[in-house]
Amino acid sequence: MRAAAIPAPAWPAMPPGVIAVLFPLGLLALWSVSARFGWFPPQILPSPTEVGTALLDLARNGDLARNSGISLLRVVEGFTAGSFLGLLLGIAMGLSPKTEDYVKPLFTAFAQVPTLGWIPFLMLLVGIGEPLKILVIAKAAFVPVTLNTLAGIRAVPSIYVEVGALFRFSRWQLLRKVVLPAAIPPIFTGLRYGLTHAWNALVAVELLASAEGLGYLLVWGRQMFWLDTMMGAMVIIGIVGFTFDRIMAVIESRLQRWRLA
Amino acid sequence: MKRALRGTVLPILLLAAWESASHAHLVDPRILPPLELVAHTAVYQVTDEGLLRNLAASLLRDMAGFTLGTLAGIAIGTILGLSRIADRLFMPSFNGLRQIAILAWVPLISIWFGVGEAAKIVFIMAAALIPVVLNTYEGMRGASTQLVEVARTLTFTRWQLVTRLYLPSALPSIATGVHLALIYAWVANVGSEYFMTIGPGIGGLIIAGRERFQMDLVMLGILILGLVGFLINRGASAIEARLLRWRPV
Amino acid sequence: MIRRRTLLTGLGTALATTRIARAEDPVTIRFGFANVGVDNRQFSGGNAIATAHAEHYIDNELKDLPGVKVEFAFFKGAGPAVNEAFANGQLDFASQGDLPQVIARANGLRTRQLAAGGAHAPMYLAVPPDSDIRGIRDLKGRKVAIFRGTNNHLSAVKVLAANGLSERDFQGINMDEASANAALVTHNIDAAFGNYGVLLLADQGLAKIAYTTKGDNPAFERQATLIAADSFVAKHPDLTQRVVTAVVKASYWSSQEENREAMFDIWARSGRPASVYRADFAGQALRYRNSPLIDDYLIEQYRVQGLQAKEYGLLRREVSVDGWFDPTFLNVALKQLGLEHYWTRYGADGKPQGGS
Amino acid sequence: MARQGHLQIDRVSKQFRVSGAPLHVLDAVDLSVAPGEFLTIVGASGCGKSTLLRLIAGLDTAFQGNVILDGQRVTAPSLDRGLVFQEPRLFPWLTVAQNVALGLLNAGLGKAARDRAVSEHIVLVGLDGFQDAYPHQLSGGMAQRAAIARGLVNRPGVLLLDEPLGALDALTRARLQDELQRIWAAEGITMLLVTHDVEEAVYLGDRVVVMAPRPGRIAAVFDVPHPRPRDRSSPALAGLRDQVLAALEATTSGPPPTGMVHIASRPALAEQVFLPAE
Repeated sequence: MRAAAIPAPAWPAMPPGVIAVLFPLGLLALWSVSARFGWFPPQILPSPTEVGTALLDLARNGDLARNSGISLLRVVEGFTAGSFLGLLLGIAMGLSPKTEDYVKPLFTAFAQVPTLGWIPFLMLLVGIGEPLKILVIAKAAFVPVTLNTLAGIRAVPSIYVEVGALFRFSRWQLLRKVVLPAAIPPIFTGLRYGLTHAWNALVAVELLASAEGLGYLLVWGRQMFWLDTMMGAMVIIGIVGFTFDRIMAVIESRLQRWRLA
Repeated sequence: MKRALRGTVLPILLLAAWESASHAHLVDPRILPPLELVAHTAVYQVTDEGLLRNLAASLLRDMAGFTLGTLAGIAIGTILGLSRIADRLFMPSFNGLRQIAILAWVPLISIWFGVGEAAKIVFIMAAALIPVVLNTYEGMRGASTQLVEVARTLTFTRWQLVTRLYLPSALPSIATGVHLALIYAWVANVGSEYFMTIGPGIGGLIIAGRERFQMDLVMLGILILGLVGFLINRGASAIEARLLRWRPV
Repeated sequence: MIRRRTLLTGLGTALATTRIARAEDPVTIRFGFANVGVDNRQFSGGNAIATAHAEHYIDNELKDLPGVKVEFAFFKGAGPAVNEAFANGQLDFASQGDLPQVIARANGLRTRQLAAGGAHAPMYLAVPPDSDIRGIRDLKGRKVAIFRGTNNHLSAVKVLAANGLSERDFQGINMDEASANAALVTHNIDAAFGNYGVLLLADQGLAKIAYTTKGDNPAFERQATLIAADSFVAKHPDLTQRVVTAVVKASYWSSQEENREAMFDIWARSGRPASVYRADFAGQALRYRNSPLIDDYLIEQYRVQGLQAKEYGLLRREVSVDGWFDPTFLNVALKQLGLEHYWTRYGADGKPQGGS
Repeated sequence: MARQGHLQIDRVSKQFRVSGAPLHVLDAVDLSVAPGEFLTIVGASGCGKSTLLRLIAGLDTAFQGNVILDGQRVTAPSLDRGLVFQEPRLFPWLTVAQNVALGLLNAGLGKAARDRAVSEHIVLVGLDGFQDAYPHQLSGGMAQRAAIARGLVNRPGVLLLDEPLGALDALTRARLQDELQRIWAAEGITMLLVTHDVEEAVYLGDRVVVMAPRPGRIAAVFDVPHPRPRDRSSPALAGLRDQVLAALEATTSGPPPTGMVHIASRPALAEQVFLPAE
């Protein structure tokens, strides 16, 4: 239930979209003013125009498209691999408590260490090439997808399973007709987390060891003291993250609607 | 008992394979150091290299950033959750900003806050802040209108409404946020040790292990990371259960 | 206020409850090195400023001022990290290489160069022992580590250009020295550009040197200087003078051939064996390498570096060397110590000049 | 606190807008409640009886007409008017005693006086021994007792009860009805009880107000002259109950809402009708 907020003074009638941009616009204005009057040295805070120009430059000379493309490809590959394995393991554990008994402790131990912790280990193991990036991203997606798939399958209401048993569904029929459809929304939640984690992991691994990609653009900007490039890269990372999240949220709400229906 | 035994099968097999591969020199022992070497490194690090001091430094920094981030997060989440104006004005921006992968802030924060502990703590704080704001916000918005009516008939003041109704009713949600914040802060702490200036800490230990090509050191670091993460998680769950004992189970 | 601090660092510092700027004495001089020893040892090596630190020249010079302390910081992130610290007002002095300094100036950081400290330094290309890379031209299409934004970077770019290559011709990977060394040993990369640090690997037989700027065009050499924050110099000219004097004294000691081995031993406190420095300095006079002079050669080098950095896309705008160098403190020190004619001045063309 | 509790409802009307069209929830309601009176209100759902209570409580101020308590116009909630809801609405994170104490938060009492008042009222509602229980540990009836204690702890002049016993099982309900009656007698306050249970209304009330829906208005008022303690099964009460029930049925079975119903339903019940006093 939504609480009526504490009685708020009437806000001038403005669409929420307009109100939402007031703050960023104000911040931008403050930032411009600060740059104009040099409140902060430009080595600490470049002006918004500089950041804009840097972004434009990156877009124009192709660096932006190239680096974003590389990052996106890595995420897609790593996420696909990681979530596929996560789905398999999650389903296996969800359907067979025995499998869970065998695998879960090792999995938990593996999941307990943050992705960031595994990166140096994997660097020594597989080097700093493309396999490292894919592995790290896959690991990041793998854990939440596995856990949510497992939880989703376990949470299938037993009454549905009983209905299936009543009609003498085979194991396969039970899985296809009852368990999986009922578990799809939580599984999708896992995929959504997985994608967010994968994106974060991409930035981590590109910061640590890469010669290209959006994370690398950040490092490069930092070392060359191009704060404008750096902040531009942050903006792009945010936009991509936001887009991922939106897409997944839309699909998720579709699935939820279907579940309610 | 039987189930617990099953759980040990895979880890034991894995370790056995590791140990034999390492001893049979199937794999470069620099990549898979024998387990006794890892154990030895652990003992040596504790006794001679001040591992515990490193760990304490990491934890102290973690706690500082976590505490600041959590307090700020609760305050911000409360304001956003209770004031419609603040919600409309700031929430969309907050939602946009939080999409920037947290590690992407590292360079900017290092430049803004310089070398030393301050930048690291700010970074950890930012990581802890996000889940707390979101969950506090959700919790505030989820407060029961029915209880708000009760509060009105009892002529609660605004402050009483916040402290006696909104905050407690958001508590389960806030607890979830704080729990997440603990986990995120720990990850961010490792990140800060990786990407910001060198200082004592477990992340620094892992990086040093990689640079010196000492897998045993890297593995020791990973072990500690996992262990601390596990303990933090356990501790948070225990505190949560204690704070929320009024909830029906 | 003793130190210029930005609002943000002020906040950050307050958060960390570290030092809080006080209104009057005592002064802490914060001195940074764009370099750190092996395993994060708090020692540097390879130039006279490292000698000054390790042998306490600066502390000694300030001995009679009980309120004045020196703190040294060693930056794993090398030049770029030093620049960040200057931007934050967290450093007063530093030993820094040419490209970071050019970058700093191009971005309007307010620092000035007070003396040379590690000019004429060579740069190396290290490859695994079994590598088929014999020279710069073989790098085409390979995976090569460069620590971007450092003076190795600019030197590498120039060497590449001289061989008809650019960074786009191979897969350049940005790595600090320690990472590059680890990657080289594990064959994760095919080659690494670096300074004397890579000699350590060669020393251990883990790599070989496929190319060095030594004996090649002196224009490829790496330069480094002692720099100071303008604000500090303006506020404490007396202390600045003492620091420069200390560095000149250390340069003098470090330029005497009879101290060569002793000096390498001092630098070995950084964890890099003396043999590494011995190899780095082999065949070169100490007086050449450890000269503190700001001569026409040095100024010309920085001018050219600025132009070339722009040309190779490392800078966004033109820079001019005007006002970068401030030899006044150096000249006072040289006069005080009677060393005006000890080191050879080189002209813009790289040729020795007559006495000043 | 001077306890008077003389409540006057003076031509109170209220409209909602339901998808653009105005809906008359209350239409010119006039009612006067004497100090110390136990007034019960029955009505079909949607007749506005709960809304009326909310207006009296001061939870809702957007209406026409006046609600006057002891000469003062009601504009906001006040501790003079306690309200007990259909659901207990206890704060789940507080114990019974703490929940009751919420009522005294702004009463300006010292801690000792507050503690005393809380324990007195816990005893009053028969929850002695459950001071430290959390709401989720209570049965429905016990939770409602706690809510009543919270409504009473300020010793309000008027206690408004919005179907507080509606969700309880028959046995608990009967027991709480007696409890309410006992408390009312002991405290001597004015009580307004909204209910959909005619038997309850007749058993407890000095007067029973029957409300009609669309627009919400008073259809009839019955006096219950029977002395207390009353006997639930007495034929006299049963007879009155049937009359109230008939009046109630007339409010819903009649033709749909027009101004006509308002007038038409009254004459039929003329002999029992007491027009609102004054």
